[in-house]
Amino acid sequence: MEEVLYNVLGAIATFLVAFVVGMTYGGLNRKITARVQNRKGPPFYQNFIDTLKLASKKSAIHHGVMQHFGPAFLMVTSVMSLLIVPVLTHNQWFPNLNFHGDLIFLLYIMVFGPLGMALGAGQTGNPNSAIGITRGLSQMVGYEIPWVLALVALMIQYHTTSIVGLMAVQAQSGTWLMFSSPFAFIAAVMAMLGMFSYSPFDVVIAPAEIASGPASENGGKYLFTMMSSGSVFAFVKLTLYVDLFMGGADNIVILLVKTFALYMIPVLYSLTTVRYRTEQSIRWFWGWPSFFGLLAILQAVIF
Amino acid sequence: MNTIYIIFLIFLGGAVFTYFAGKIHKVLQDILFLVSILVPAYLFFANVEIGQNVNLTLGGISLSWGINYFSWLFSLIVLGLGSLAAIYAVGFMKGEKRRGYFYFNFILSIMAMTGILLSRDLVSFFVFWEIMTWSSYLITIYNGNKVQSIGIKYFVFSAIGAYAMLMAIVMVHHITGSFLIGDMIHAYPAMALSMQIWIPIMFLMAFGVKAAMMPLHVWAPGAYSNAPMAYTSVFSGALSKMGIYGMTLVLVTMVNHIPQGVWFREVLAWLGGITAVIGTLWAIQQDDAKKLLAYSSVAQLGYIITGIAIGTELAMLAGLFLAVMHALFKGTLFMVVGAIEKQTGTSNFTEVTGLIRKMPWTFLSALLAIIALAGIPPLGGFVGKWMLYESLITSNHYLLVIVIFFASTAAFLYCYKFLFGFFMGQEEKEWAHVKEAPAVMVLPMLIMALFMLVLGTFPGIILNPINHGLQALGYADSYKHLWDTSIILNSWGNKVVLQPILYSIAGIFLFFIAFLTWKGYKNTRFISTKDISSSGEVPKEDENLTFSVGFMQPFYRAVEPAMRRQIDKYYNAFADGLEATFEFLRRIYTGNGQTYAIYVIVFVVVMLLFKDFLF
Amino acid sequence: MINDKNSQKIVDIIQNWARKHSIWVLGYGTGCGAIEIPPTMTSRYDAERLGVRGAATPRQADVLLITGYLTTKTLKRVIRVYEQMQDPKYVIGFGSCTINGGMYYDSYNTIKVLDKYLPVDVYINGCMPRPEAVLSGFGQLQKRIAEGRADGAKQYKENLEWYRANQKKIIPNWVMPEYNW
Amino acid sequence: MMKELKEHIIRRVKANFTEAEENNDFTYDRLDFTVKKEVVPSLLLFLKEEMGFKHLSHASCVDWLEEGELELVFILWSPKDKIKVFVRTRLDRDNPVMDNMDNIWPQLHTYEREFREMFGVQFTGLEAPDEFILEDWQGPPPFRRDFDTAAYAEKTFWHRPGREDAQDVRETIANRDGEDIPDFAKKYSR
Repeated sequence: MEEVLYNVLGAIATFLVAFVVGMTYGGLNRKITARVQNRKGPPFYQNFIDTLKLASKKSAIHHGVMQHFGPAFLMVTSVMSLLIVPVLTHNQWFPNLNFHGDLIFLLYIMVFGPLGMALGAGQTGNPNSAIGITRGLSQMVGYEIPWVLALVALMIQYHTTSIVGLMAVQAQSGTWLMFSSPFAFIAAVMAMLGMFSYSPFDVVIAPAEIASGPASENGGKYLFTMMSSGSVFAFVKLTLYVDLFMGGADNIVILLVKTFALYMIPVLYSLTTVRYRTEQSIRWFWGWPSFFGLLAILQAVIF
Repeated sequence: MNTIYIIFLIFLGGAVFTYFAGKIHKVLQDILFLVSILVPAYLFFANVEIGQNVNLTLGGISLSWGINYFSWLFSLIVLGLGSLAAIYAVGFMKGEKRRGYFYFNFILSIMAMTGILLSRDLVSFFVFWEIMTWSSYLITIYNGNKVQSIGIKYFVFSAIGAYAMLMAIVMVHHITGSFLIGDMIHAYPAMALSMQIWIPIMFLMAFGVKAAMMPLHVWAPGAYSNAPMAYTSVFSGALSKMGIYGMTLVLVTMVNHIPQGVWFREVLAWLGGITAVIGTLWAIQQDDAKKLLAYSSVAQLGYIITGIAIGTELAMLAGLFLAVMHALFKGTLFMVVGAIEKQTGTSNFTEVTGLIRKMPWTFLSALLAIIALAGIPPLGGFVGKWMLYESLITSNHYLLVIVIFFASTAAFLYCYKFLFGFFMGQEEKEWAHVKEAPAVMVLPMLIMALFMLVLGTFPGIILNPINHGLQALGYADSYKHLWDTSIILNSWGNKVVLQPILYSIAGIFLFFIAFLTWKGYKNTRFISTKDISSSGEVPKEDENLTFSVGFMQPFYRAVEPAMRRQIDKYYNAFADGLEATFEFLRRIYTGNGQTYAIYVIVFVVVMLLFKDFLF
Repeated sequence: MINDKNSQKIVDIIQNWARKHSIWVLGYGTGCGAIEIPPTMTSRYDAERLGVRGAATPRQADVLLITGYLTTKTLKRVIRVYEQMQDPKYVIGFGSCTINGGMYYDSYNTIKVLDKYLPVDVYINGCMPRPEAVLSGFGQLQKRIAEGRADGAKQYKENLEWYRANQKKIIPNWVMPEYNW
Repeated sequence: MMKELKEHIIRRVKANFTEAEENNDFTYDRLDFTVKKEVVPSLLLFLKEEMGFKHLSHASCVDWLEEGELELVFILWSPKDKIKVFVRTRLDRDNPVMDNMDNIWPQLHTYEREFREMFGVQFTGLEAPDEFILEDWQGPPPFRRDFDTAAYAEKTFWHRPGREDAQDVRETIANRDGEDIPDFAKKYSR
């Protein structure tokens, strides 16, 4: 019983850290985008104000039970994957489920939320939502290929399918996996561009085209939950990459430095590119990223 | 008298009485139908002892019937799903024509599948196999549509399989002089190499047809979608598993004993993987729910074939667990389509939209089944998928992992399409009258959905009989080192503990649902699907804005080059080239059982006469 | 605790602060005024530093920015969009046309006084108003929000009959869903 | 060259449509024909099929209030000869009825709907919904010159008081808020 309580409290603490970091990163993204465009930009805490405002909306509408539950599905994905991704290497601060952190489980729990959310968006009856979702699902099939190639390469090279196991490999050898398995790292980072769905892979949201797609009928508390979930999930993804390829982090400062450095890749790439069509982005993912993924597997087999 | 005889007597007598009872009263017919499925099922699980054989001699051929742990596992699928589907069928067939015909063949095919599992000799195995083919063919052409294109295709492929099996049986008999399966297994390691290779190939062809393996899957989409949905859930859920059953037996008892067996396994595993990809890509494109599910069945059977073809302990566990799961979720999904078709009269996504508020229980079971199909935790599909991936990775099939993973990721597309097409979208006036299906139809679906939910956290319930079955086939005990009641492990020692996952997911989900509901409860309002933000326009009552035509177009545009060739075309070209032969075949396959039986007998006689010359 | 009067006041202050600094704008670009929005949003004037940002759909938006004249036909859509927005919601009338008809004062098909049909919080004068004026308008709106005076939605709800009568005078064949808050 | 071409066209048209009145006063590539309204469809068809005027550039309606007539103008263009032809016809203003011609050029359909809504010209056999641009319009056709738009607007819409005196807004605001009017603005004040 005590252990359960300890875990629950740890999970809440982890969630709060992830929320704050994710929100701040989102705000910094807006700030950096603004500075690159020679604007002053919003303050870095703008995303907190936005979520607070959304939470303090007085009214809300929904088109049925699935739309009502949709953001909760998303939250399940974010928090569950947060629970199984180790936040820090020596994990006294954030106890959670991460000793069971299995990569294949992670891959599948990542789909739980989007599918529930997609059903919610489908129930609104808004055609824009459904269009956005078909684009999103199609694009997901695109970037999962290099991502899985990279992960399978790591798994067969180091004979473990758990995140903790891969971190232990790095701790033992003292080399980060991004150096010992460079091709897997390249493929995974290219897949990460798709996962963050910033430009040029922002065809799902496309505000000017399909009115923000899946979220087009959500406002107030629903949008608040979605935005929070998105921030937490961004943190999870970055932490996962740090754990897999950069040897994890001993304390929170190192974690912030590493995740921020990684976060700059999709942010800066998005500033230089314009939106791809869905099939273009799918083909992009099945081109060079998958090629690097295959190289990674080749490397894993040979060495 | 032995229980096995009683079971078969009830099946046969029930089939005949049910057929004629329709003349007296419809309700009597329903009751007889249920009795003749449920009572044998009960007797089977209550009274048939595992490991005990019944021997009898019929016309000089000694037959043997009995059951071991492995076939008991499959009888769980056949009789469990069969019973639920029978209950469903009573609701489904209400007010339909030719109920006697349907019930008769339904009972016969359940009996045939039970018989296959009980057979310990090749003759009764073959006879039951043919009864199964025959009765399923008759149900496939039940509504009289497309008999030429679909029925004939199914029958031609089944016949190819049947002849292959018959040839193998004749070869075996020629060598061993006995029809008993046990004798065949004993004699196999000592056979000549060509026999050692040809007999498994022949058997695998026969089983591959029923398991809808590439390139023998061509018949499946048509036959699955053309049969009444009450039967298709059995057709896809249980009947295809007979192919898996046979394949597993062949692989374990024969192929394992020869050095070339590795190649068999590799080829089969890749065929399974390719089947999964092709089935998935075709399923995404379908606008008809039945076709979509049929192609999806082909794809799912591909995973199962890959699992059993890899053949490590974990892979076998994965394949057989997926087989059980497939029976559950595909049975449910076909029942869902049947319920929708019954209530609305169509199964096309472009016609029906927005049923979620009209058929909530159907939606719930469809949702759970789809989550299980997609392999998303915390439902049972995830356990099977996890074990399959882990077994592929630990046995170094790294490219096959990618292929399988691609198929199962792309499967999300059709999963979403299925749910969206029927239940989501704008509510139309045309379907305002639609009501929830009757309880007889909803209950079986919900029971299976609940079972999938339980299996997601406690897969040990099914892994235990699978383990027993595998032990009966000579595998080592895998309890505790590959699975526990709610833990799954791989051979590298990585594990997933399922209970905390379920509790965390449930906890997080309930917390946020409570948050979303409690926050601003008074100011949260339900609005209709016509009240959407579409540039200030108000959609009219008869205006349906749902996006359902060309639904997965962006994905299809990306994979178009790979889709241009379809295997059907090769077969058609082949058929055109050999039109004369096929014309001949068509004349033979009149759909009349007698002609077929005569042909089989002639074939057997010819084979026996020329056996020395042929082999 | 929340029902307590003083803590409600504090909550109000915090919420109004958030609303003030996060204004998501749904631009209803009917008239020529829409051309002034890009310069307001982009590098030169950068409205995003005030928290002003575009919204894609009425469900997500806080401010309905009506840029320019409204014909009887577009008025219907504007009312619809306004009613789909979530409370609290604000309306900015942008340009002379929304104030008194502007150059369309004698047009047979454009409305002259927007606040007869929707509760307008801030008018921005000009034909067209320059981005500076637009930013000043947003500043005024922020001031009103902070003071808690921007309660257009409440006003609309309380005087719904009056607004409906006015709207239905212009739109005789009213086939829109009723506003039932 | 152009002159010969024009004469050739006039000759051909006059041979078939004797009542057509031509106007050849233009120095550039333009010809005018004025015909009775019954002849318009056949003349348009003739020009399109026989003379190569494949393209309908424009169609418009003119309200001749003083003469009690509405004039329809069709502008055709020949891509081969690079010349345009105006076909004019006059309708009775009180009862403007015309034959439907959208089978000659499909795009005429749109023009006809506009004429019907804005000028009240009725096209017999035109199959289209009543509403085109105006929704719920109940007044007279608004493009007719006897339609007093100011009076209609006065009657239908509210007007904000204050614009009658034509005063500068800046002054009013400055007076109200007690601000100083800047010098550069003063010279514009009335």
